[in-house]
Amino acid sequence: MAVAEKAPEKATAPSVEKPHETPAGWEPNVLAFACHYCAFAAADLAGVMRLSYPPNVKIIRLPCTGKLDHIHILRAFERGVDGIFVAG
Amino acid sequence: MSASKTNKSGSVLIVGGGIGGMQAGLDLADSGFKVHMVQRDTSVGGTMVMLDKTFPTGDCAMCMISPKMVEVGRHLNVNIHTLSEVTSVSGQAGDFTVKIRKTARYVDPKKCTGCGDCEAKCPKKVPSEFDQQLGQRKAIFSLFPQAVPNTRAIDASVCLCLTDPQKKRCRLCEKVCKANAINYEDKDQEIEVKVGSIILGPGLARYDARVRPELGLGRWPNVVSSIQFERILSASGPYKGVVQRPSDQKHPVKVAWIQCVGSRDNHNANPWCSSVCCMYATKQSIIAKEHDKKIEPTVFYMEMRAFGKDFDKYVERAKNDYGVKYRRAMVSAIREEPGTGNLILRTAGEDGKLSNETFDMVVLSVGFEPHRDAEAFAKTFGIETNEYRFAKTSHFTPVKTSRDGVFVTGIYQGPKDIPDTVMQGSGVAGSVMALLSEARGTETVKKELPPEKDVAGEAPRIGVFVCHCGTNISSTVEIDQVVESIKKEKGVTYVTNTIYACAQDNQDMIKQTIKDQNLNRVVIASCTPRTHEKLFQETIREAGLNKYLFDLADIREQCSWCHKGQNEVATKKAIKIVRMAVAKSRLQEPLKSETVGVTPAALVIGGGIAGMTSALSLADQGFPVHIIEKDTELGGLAKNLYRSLDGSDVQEFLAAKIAEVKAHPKITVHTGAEVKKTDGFVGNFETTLSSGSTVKHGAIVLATGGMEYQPTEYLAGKSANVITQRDLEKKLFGEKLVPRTGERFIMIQCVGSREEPAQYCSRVCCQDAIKNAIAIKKRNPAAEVVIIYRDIRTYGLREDYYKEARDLGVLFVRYDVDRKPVVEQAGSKVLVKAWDFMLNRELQFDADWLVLSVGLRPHPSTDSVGAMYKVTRNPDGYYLEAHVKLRPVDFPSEGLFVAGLGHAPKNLDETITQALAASGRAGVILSHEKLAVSGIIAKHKRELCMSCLSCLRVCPFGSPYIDKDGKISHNEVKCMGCGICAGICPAKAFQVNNFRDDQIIAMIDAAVESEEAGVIGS
Amino acid sequence: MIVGQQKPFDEIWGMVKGFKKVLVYGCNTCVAISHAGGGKEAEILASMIRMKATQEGVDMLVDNAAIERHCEPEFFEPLMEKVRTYDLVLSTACGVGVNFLSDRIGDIPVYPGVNTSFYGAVPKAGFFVELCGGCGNCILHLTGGICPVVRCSKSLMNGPCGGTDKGKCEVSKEIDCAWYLIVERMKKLGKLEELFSIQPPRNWATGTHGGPRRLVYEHIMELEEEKKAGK
Amino acid sequence: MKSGSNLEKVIASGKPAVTAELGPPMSADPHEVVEKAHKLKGFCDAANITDCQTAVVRISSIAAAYIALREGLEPVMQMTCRDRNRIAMQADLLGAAALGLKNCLCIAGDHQKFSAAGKLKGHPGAKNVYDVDTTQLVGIMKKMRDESLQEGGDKIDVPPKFFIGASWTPMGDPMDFRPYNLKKKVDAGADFIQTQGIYDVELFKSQMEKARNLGLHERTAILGGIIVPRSAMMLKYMDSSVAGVTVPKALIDRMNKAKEAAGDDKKKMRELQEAEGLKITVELIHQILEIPGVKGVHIQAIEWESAMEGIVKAAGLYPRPQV
Repeated sequence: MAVAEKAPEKATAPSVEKPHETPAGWEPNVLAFACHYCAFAAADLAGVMRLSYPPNVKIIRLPCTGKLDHIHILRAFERGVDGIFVAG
Repeated sequence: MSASKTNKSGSVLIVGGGIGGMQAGLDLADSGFKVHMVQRDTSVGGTMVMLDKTFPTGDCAMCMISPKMVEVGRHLNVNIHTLSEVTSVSGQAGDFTVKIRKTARYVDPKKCTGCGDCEAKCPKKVPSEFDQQLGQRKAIFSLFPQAVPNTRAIDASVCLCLTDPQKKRCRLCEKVCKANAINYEDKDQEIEVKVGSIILGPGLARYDARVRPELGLGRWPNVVSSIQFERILSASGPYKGVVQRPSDQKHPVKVAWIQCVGSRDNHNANPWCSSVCCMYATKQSIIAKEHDKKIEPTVFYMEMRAFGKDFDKYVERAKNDYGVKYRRAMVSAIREEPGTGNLILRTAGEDGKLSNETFDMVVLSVGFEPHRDAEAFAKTFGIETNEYRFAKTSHFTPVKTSRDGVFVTGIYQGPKDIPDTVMQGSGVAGSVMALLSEARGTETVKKELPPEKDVAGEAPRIGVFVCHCGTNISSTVEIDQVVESIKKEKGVTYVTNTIYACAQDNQDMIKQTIKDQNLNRVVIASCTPRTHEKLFQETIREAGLNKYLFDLADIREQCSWCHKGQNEVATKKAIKIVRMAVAKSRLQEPLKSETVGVTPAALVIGGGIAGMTSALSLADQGFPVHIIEKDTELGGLAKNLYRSLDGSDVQEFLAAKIAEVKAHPKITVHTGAEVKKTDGFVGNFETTLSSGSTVKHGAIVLATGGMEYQPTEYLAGKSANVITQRDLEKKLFGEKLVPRTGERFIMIQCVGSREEPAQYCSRVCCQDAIKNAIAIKKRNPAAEVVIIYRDIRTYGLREDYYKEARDLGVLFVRYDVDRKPVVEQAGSKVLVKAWDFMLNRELQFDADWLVLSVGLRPHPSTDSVGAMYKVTRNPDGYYLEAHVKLRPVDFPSEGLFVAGLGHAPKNLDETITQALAASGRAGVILSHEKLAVSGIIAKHKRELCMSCLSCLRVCPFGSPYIDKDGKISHNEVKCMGCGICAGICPAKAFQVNNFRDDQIIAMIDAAVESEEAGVIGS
Repeated sequence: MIVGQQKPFDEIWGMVKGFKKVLVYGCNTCVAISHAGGGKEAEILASMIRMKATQEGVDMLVDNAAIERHCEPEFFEPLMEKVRTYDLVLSTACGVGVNFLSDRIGDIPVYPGVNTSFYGAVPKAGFFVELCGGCGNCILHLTGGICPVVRCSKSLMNGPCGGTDKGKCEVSKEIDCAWYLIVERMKKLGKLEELFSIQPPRNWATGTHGGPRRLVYEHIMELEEEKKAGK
Repeated sequence: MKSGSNLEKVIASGKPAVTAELGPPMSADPHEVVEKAHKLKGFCDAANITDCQTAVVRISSIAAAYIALREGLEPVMQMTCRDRNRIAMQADLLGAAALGLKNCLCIAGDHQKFSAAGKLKGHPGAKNVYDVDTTQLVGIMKKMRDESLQEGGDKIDVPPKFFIGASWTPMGDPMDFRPYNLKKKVDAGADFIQTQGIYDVELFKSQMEKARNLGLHERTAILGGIIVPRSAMMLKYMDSSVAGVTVPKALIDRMNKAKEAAGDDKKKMRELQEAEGLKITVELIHQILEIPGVKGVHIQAIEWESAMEGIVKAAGLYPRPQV
């Protein structure tokens, strides 16, 4: 007859990789994957409004971010991209 | 449809380029009519473009409307006349002659590319009307960044040159415009068009709250109107979306919204309800809170009119998730606290108690009214208006004006929100299609194209055109460097630069170059594909190339404009962007746009008012229609209705409709029938009925209707004194009951609505109660009526009847959901106890009749029909439309449309409008002989597929299906090219055309390859 | 269907980090359907290992490939020569595939990249449930089509234990009590009385408890033998 | 007599039987068993020696039962199906009988997942056995005793003579099946039944009525289980988290009242709640013994063996019959 002394504890989440130190002045190379209908339009609007942001971001347009594949992200990282921004 | 001889014109005039006019215009232009759109402003868009977000989904207004504007702007059969007004109309339905006065723009739209160099240079700044005086614009300007057309216009009243009698001052815009588009000598002109029908959608004006000085608008800087607050919230507005006070740019914490400013008020304001303010105030308080968590919103209101689909839930979310405070109190005056800019509100609570409260900022929820010159406008078009200057329509013909062939959409017909306006837009389109059906296709233009060159198997010969865009790109990006760098790219055989790639002469140059250089792929480096891709695709198609052999590198919006003054890095980035486009271009293949035939017939499920209205409209458009009705007779829920709120005879109307349906040669009625199954897809459905017979059709309208809630509370079914509004209606209008003197009717509202398990407003019950109450009081003023309510929701012009009821002596007592009235049987009467919040004590009434205002429910078949067609129902069981704002009668699956109570509770006039809208939308499909399938779709490689069903389960459009052999196949007609299938497929059996994995990977590689030109990544 | 789950990446890295030339080898049947070890996942895993190796400064060549099935030799034999050029094959097939390939290759290690989880159904995308344990002695006809051997946490044969709570198993609120389901199902089938008779102790020898199992169809084997013999 | 145990004799005498519970320690030190045995001795007819309850490793039930027997307390050894296959089970039964043990309760056993509760790491990764289930174990034991045969059919020269018990959770899901669940255990040969803790007496009554309708009360001795409550928190936990146990709100309220009466005084809070808990226990004993077909009570004063004396005396069940 089970009378557990205490409710079992919850499993703990796996630890996340520690962030690396970044040297001063270092600028990441960022690739953005943007949905044609929203985030890509937002990037356009940023330009129309002449909002300034660092030029080290390039955008790849997707029909929908649902199209994004793991391998696209991994490929970019393998090729030395420092950050990926997926927006949709 | 083949064009037959007719004296009717196949053109339509639409006055007003707001969302309602655009919807009507696109529906008509897409179904074989030529559209003239007359717009007073320099751009289409109307009111919606000024809004930041929309309720109740929080979608970005501009994101939704911008693609529609682009579509209208590019449509071959929509002719936009901006800065224009109609001066006269003659003729009759089918054959009107219209004179249009076009005000001088001073910029030649044929030459202007919209680059904006002129605007940047213009020295004259004036307050921006679009930003509601909170920001500034130039004398040469574009109304807003996404304006359509994007041709700039000069405001002659402020331009330094045009206000100079010699026209010698300034002329900077002329100097800077490389396209020579500026014309200071431009003149107003008048043109004449012939049209078969006219649609009026002139939009609205907003109540000017300065009329009420006690509220302080224009006097205290931190009191703003709700439309000003929209601009404050907007990321492209004067404060770039930062919520701040106009006086000192401080971030406000306590923000108050004051409702019904200029609405529901006979003194210095408008008596009607503006229908949308409760919801937009809720939306603004939520969005403000999302922008700045510190904001504490309070909404001062008298009645919460959250009557639309999912509106009540939205208000609950505002309260519970965002901490928005709602206070039932009247604000009598606002004054500024000296020195702080804060505002002290004097409020009177429900119990009459006065109090003061200080806020950092106040938003006045101003109401809608007809356009300023509505009277002259009505005269021009020869239509009648009601006493408030809105276009006069009837309950049963909600989009028809008093003049034959002239229709109305949007707020000119009465205050309403965006989806109701869009619905009316499609509704008028449906009505016009019916009116002008024989003239369909007589005046539309079709482009003749040369045959496509076969480039299969050829090595890529890519031509790259790098655009200066005046100085927009070239002032930041070194065009020559880009050209030189790209020349070294593999597969590129020709590179050149151009001042304006989109200008007509350069388009011709591009076409010539394609031929001269024998190009088989084209990349243009200029601006965003969202506005220009289609244009350039058409250009290369005209030169004989498949239009998918094109890519656009956006080096303006996403490069030069946001890296101004950083020429070196911007140039490098531009080179990368072009290389990425070239990398993709190398792998491009010509794509075929398949077409499928259309069966020009419709199936309407449900034979109530919605179904019959849809069927008649479609049949009048010339399409055979099958109505499937479960019941043994037509009529649906309307069989129990006698009068509409405005006193129209519903039974008479219903009888006429049924007779009309039965007599119509194109309509086949199947009563006592149900749909067993439907196979096929848009344009090509085949439905098997319960009788076993089959019907072929191209579109489906789901008009499965609703039911009334069967009450069990308040002694319903247990006491003979307790009846429903419907029973009472029957007594009053069917049995002509004359109430006795002193006979007391107590009505309880929201029975089975706005409470679990039906947490929504049934929209019709307030009006039913008031309709019946007025009838009682008119027949015997000495009979008594008490309406016990939560909020009276007589939105729009229905507010008049609420006032009439009060004037007739109907007593209104408010109750709270946690303090509901209590009912007991007391001999031959019932005793009703209710708490009065005004008197702060319990009231007791003995009633001869307790009348329950019962709510609406979706018809039980909604669920099974919904499941059969795989269309989603919301948690309340109503069909979920494709988009609550802009696609209110569509489903995500193409070819299926919704009308009536299956969609949400609504009044009869709204049901009729929606039914007309469904027929308008269906008409767009059925009017095509063939439907084109986009080239950008997912391609399925069956030999790789394991039939794991992941795609089938995640596809939002139902295009993958289990085929006859038990394995997955893909219906490309249904595919919208989103690529979710490609993302999830474990076998990589799906690839989206032009977004194939190898193309994306080529772009990734190009984006990260070394800076030196010509070095291709390994 | 066999359902698998990719091993935690750290565990995989621990297995492969000492090798110079690694082939991540996917199987395009069951484990592909469970998004664990098809060609797509093999490609992803190879990429992740390459990146990890770069981060750790380990010089390593990592390729990926996939074949239809790892449990029949004809599929992988044509590629065997190529596979032998690697010093490690990291198989993302199920355990069957790892064993089988390992037996055939012999002198090159074949490591598992996937934990073979269970035989399952896919009620909806991304959701797999265990419904059979392959015990070799089916009694589903006695229990309303619900297997107490794997769906009851204690493989009870005569009814629920005392741990059932609101229809859920004592092991987790996410798990339905199999016996609760069985009783409800048998009621629906009108066969509840069948549960009243006692099930005697089971013969477990038909399962893994009887030693490794094999299945022989001699008439089919003969055909292949005959072909080989040139008959 | 099937076994000749004291418990069997008391039940045969028709007087209400009382069993208690003794949890062995997580240690090789026998003294705790000895101490607990002395606290229980004389206040029950036999005491259950739990078999690695909640799957936590403790002195084995057989060994602890033997120690208790040495101290003059009659044990009911428990045997779970979790940890042994049928070979180990039968071997242990022969051994236990050889040591003079005469009562054995068959239970499924808590899942090994429970062993990692609170501060304990436990053995959640252990492999469980479940070669046979409770009903089958009862059958095996009966076959050994009455037919002198092992489960596989081999002959036993001197069979182990056990008074065979089985557990029953009358109020567990699916509730309408529970009486039949009991019937299967009785059909298999259970001589006595100890139930899961009962707080909702009305619900238990209705389950007992169903058991009586199947005639089970005449074929086995049902002892109603009572878990002695010590605090409002414990009652709430049992209600929400222990399978097959529902605690009426009135009882929780009573306990809360007792707790509140103590104000902020922690010690007093405990004393007042324990006193109320004892009162509730006595009331439950009386209510359960009144139910037709109930032959006794199984009182579990978990880690509170000293309470037994007071409970049994207050319930009027002292002294225990000498049979």
